[in-house]
Amino acid sequence: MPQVAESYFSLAPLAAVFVSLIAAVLISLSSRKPNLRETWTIVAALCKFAVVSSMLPAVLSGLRPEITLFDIAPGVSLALKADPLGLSFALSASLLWIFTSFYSIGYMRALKEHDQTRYFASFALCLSATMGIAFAANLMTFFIFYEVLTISTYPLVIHKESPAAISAGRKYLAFLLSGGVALLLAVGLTQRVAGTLNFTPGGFLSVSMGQAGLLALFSLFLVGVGAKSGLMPLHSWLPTAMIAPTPVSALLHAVAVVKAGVFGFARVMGFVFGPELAGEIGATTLTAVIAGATIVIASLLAMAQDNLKRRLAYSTVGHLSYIILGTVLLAPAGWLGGLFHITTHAAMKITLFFCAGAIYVKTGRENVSELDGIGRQMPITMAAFTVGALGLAGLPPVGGFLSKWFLAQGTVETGQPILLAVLLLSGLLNAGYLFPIVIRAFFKSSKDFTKFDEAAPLMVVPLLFTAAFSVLLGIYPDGIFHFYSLSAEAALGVVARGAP
Amino acid sequence: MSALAGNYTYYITAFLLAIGLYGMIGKKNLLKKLIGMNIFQTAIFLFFIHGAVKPGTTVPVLDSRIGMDAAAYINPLPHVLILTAIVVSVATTGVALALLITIYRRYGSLEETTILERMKQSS
Amino acid sequence: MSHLPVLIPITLLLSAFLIPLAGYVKRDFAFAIASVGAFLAFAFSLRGLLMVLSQGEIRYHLGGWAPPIGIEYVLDALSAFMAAVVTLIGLVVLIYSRRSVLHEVPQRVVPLYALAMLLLAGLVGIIVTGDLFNLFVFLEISSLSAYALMAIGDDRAPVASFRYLILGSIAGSFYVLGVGFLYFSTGSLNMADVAQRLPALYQSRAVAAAAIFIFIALGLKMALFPLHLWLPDVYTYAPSAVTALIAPIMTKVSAYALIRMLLTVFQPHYLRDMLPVTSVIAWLGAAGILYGSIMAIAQSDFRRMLAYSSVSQIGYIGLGIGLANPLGLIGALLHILNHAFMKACLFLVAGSIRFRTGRWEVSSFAGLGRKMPWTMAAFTVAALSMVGIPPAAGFFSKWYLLLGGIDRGNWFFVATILLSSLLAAVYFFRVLEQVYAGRSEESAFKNVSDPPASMLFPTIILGAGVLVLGLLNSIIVSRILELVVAPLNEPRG
Amino acid sequence: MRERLENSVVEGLSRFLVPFIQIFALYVITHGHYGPGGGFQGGVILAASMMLLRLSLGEEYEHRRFSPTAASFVAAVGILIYAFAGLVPMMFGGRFLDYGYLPIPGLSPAELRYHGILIVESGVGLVVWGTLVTLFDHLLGREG
Repeated sequence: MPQVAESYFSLAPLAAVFVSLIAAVLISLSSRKPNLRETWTIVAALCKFAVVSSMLPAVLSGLRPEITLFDIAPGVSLALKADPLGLSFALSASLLWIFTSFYSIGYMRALKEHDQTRYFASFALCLSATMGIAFAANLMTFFIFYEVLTISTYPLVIHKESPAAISAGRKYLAFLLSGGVALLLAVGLTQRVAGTLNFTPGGFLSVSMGQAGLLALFSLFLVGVGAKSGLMPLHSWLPTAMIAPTPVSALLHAVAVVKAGVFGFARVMGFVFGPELAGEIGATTLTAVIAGATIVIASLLAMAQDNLKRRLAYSTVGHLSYIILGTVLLAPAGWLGGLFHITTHAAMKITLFFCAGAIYVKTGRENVSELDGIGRQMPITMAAFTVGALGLAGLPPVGGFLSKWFLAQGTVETGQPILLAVLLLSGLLNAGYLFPIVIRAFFKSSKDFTKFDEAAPLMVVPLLFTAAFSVLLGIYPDGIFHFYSLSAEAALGVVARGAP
Repeated sequence: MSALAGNYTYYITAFLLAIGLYGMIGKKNLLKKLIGMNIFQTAIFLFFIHGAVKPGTTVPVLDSRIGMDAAAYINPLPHVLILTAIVVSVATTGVALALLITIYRRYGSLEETTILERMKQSS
Repeated sequence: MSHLPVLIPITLLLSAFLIPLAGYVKRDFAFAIASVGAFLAFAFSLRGLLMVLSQGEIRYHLGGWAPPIGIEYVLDALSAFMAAVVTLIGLVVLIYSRRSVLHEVPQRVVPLYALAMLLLAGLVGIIVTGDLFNLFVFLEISSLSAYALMAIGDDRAPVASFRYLILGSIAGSFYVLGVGFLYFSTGSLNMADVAQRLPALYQSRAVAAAAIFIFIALGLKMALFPLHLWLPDVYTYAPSAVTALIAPIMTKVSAYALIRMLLTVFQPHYLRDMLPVTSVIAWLGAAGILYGSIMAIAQSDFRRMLAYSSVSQIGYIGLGIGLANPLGLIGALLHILNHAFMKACLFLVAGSIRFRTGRWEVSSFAGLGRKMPWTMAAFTVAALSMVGIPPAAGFFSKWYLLLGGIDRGNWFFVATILLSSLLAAVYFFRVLEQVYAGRSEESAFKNVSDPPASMLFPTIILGAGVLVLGLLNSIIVSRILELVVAPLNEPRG
Repeated sequence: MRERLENSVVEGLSRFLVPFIQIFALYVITHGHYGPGGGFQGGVILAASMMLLRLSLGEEYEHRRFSPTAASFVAAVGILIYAFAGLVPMMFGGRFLDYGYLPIPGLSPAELRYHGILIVESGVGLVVWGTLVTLFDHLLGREG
């Protein structure tokens, strides 16, 4: 049992949030000098990653850097605290932001996109909101950054300013604001029912507050957070938001925004209700059914999509429910698998989106049917794509295998054969919609892809880094950034009601 | 009839209020609305004056014959209040008349229906 | 014996009287005196607020006549807070109005500023007075100057102003009638004195009639839902500087008077338990929220849309008052402050757009995001706050109202509050889409840019104020508003 | 209405009546504080006499004697008299509008209140007089 963690005052979490906030201001001010503007993004990404990783040793040794700013409402304060769960999410988001910044510079310049200042500024704003979500110490702070993230992603979704983009923006807002409203009601009810909003591992609600009421409260949370984490009925905004530029889909719709939803779900399940209480009031079965259905249906839908990005979007919807599935299993292994999948899925999915972007920039092609023989022209990109595809299907060398392995172990320990079947079936389905692309790229020939012609290095290098990172997660999971031990400690903290 | 004897003015006030309210809302001509407003306000003055009356008393101006006995004079406060209310009513009517003149100069009529038509045409 | 309570209205009245004289000498003196007067009034009310927070309420009776005979002015937590809000918004809008008034109604500058100061004096008088009839006098002063101010606008303004005059004088007369009933049953006009004498008379029908008349009158002046008919036309056709001055504060002062009646005159126990007045207000408020938002969605004219959104935001305040529990009322009071800032900022943006492009239709806002960046940035912050996105101020008043609604256990109110933020999102994001992602075909806006500094700076201050208010709202709530809602915590006995 | 009314009877009568009306108006103003009347009523009578002249002797002639700008100037001065009658006691230790503290030497507080009302009544008289004449000029005047 790790000793009870005590928190100590540290400015680091606040710094993590403020770094990209200041960068957003600097970016919008230096709109006339593109090179200076780009350096702000990269500098901010590096500083943020440095700040976040500076907290790593402390958190691993059981300490919790914390800062309480001021009372945002009587009895509720704006407080940030870095615990293993928050840190692993922040670490993966900030690490991938570095790659995404390089990638998006290459992407935006290759396509000579308009309004790049607004693009980079809102990107930085989104990242500061993501950090806020990761380090939120209570439901109110979480909700504030949650809504800021919704709003700061909106300009990116409507970046093209075409009628299609605007209607995608409307759909995006309709879903996420309604989710936000449901979450607001849930937070309000929790404040009145429990009197406090602070996250405590193992949950602070108790069954004495009425079984039916708690289930209703849980379903409100489910709707509120589910909208962002793409649970089946509330997922349809994600494919339409693919109209945004690819780096946006890569980082936000695969890593930051949707992961914020799932991260929120983990917070609610583990730190508001607590797994045991959730089990008692029947919340776990409710979620398991929805998540299981989402995985299977999303994977089936993914197969039917010809557009590459829409296919990846549906695959994201499916994989998010893996993480939700993890939080539903009462075994530490289940939680470990779910939490670890946050990082592995982020790495793999961002690689696939980067490949999709590179293909689009280089050949202007978006649909899977037009990708015959692309492997000859862009072998490196397609190699990285293959790595990502292997990982998503859950095959050994890549990280995806490990998280699926722990999830499967979790289902076995808690004795839920149906979920095990769902996991295995979805592995096959993933292979079903990803491998044809790989086969089409390498084994089919076509006349227009003959000579070697890769995208710009600014795009291909980040591509390789993320692929390598996914493989690193697979082979040596507790590698440089100890993602494995972070997830393990978070899982133990929640399930065994031990250290926060 | 005894109920009516003591407070017939309240019935008249209520009646005048009804007329005034009808005038303001029912009538289409703006000037008639203004007249309705004045009737409405006069009804309220009547209500206050009636409240101040004590049977068998005189005007609240100090009179050596009656002396300082307050019961001999009627209650002066409602009268003072109504003096201010009258000033307010006159001022409101003054502003309303000024508005009506500008409306008449611009639209050539005080009938609400024709004004609304001319407004639609001009917009 | 501090003169503060009376100094606030006097400085405004005095500058209102000096302006016509100075206006003859030189037209620009009018603006100078107006802003000095508004600034002094704000300084006094701020000082009053600080003194009230440290030493408790300040009572001041006029002309040496001690209450309950004399007219008494009271500065307590509620009135000092309101006075500070009204004078601050008045000051900021006045600074903004200089260029906008010169642009729109150049030949009416001197009377406009004299009337504006009279309006502010009337509103601050309502806030500060502790005498029921004196409140009527100030109510009429502010209404009369508002009728005249609104009539200065374009051709349709006099018609709208006349309709408001008729409805306003109905409200004024109902209020006097209500005060008459109260006076004839309790024998006193001083609010504190009436409050002591009322409990014995709770059974009498006259007191019930008084309560109903007064609440109808204040409901009408506050433009609470069914009685809001005058508001849209007036806000649309008055000059933009006048609307920016009237929209944020005038209806709020009537809401303040409603709260004063609820808390001080008729004890909450009477209005909540014996007469269903508060629940009627709550239901009207909730209906107003939905009606206002839906009507706002249907508008194409930007000012009309803001006018209907005002109706729905006043519905929030009505709902907060109607809930009559501590959290609900805190929500209402905080929303008075937040909405004053948000609505002032929105109307200043509307005025700046008119100043630059002279157009009102939302469809003509295409491409303004690039041409008027700072104005549109302030607009975005205010719009997001109206939709209720944290950390802007609008979210927190919704938060308290939500908690109040949950405390009351009325799920329709809770649903209305939440649904309305979605409705508000519809009509505000439609404008944001047009501004930032709209295609501007006609070249009419070639030389459009941000308005001059004297107009831009107040807009930015209000926009930033909305954010700062959001972050600091718990200081305002715990230091000021909690004192105000203390009487609500008494047991229902 | 605006030109001179070429009718000797009306002109003669109004020339004869106006002085008496104005003296009566002053009487009403000064005796307002303990008898019926007062600043408001006196001011109205004063303004009525001005209107009678404007109606009977025509606008141009009257405007030279009492022009509209003079009317609003009088109104402004009147209201300032009233305001300062309220403010001055504040400077001498009293409350707003507390005439007992007016710095007029040789008068007891009771007498001061007595005369204080007179100052206020004369201020109000001027205001009403100026305002009503301005109102009359604008309502019937040429400019919109």
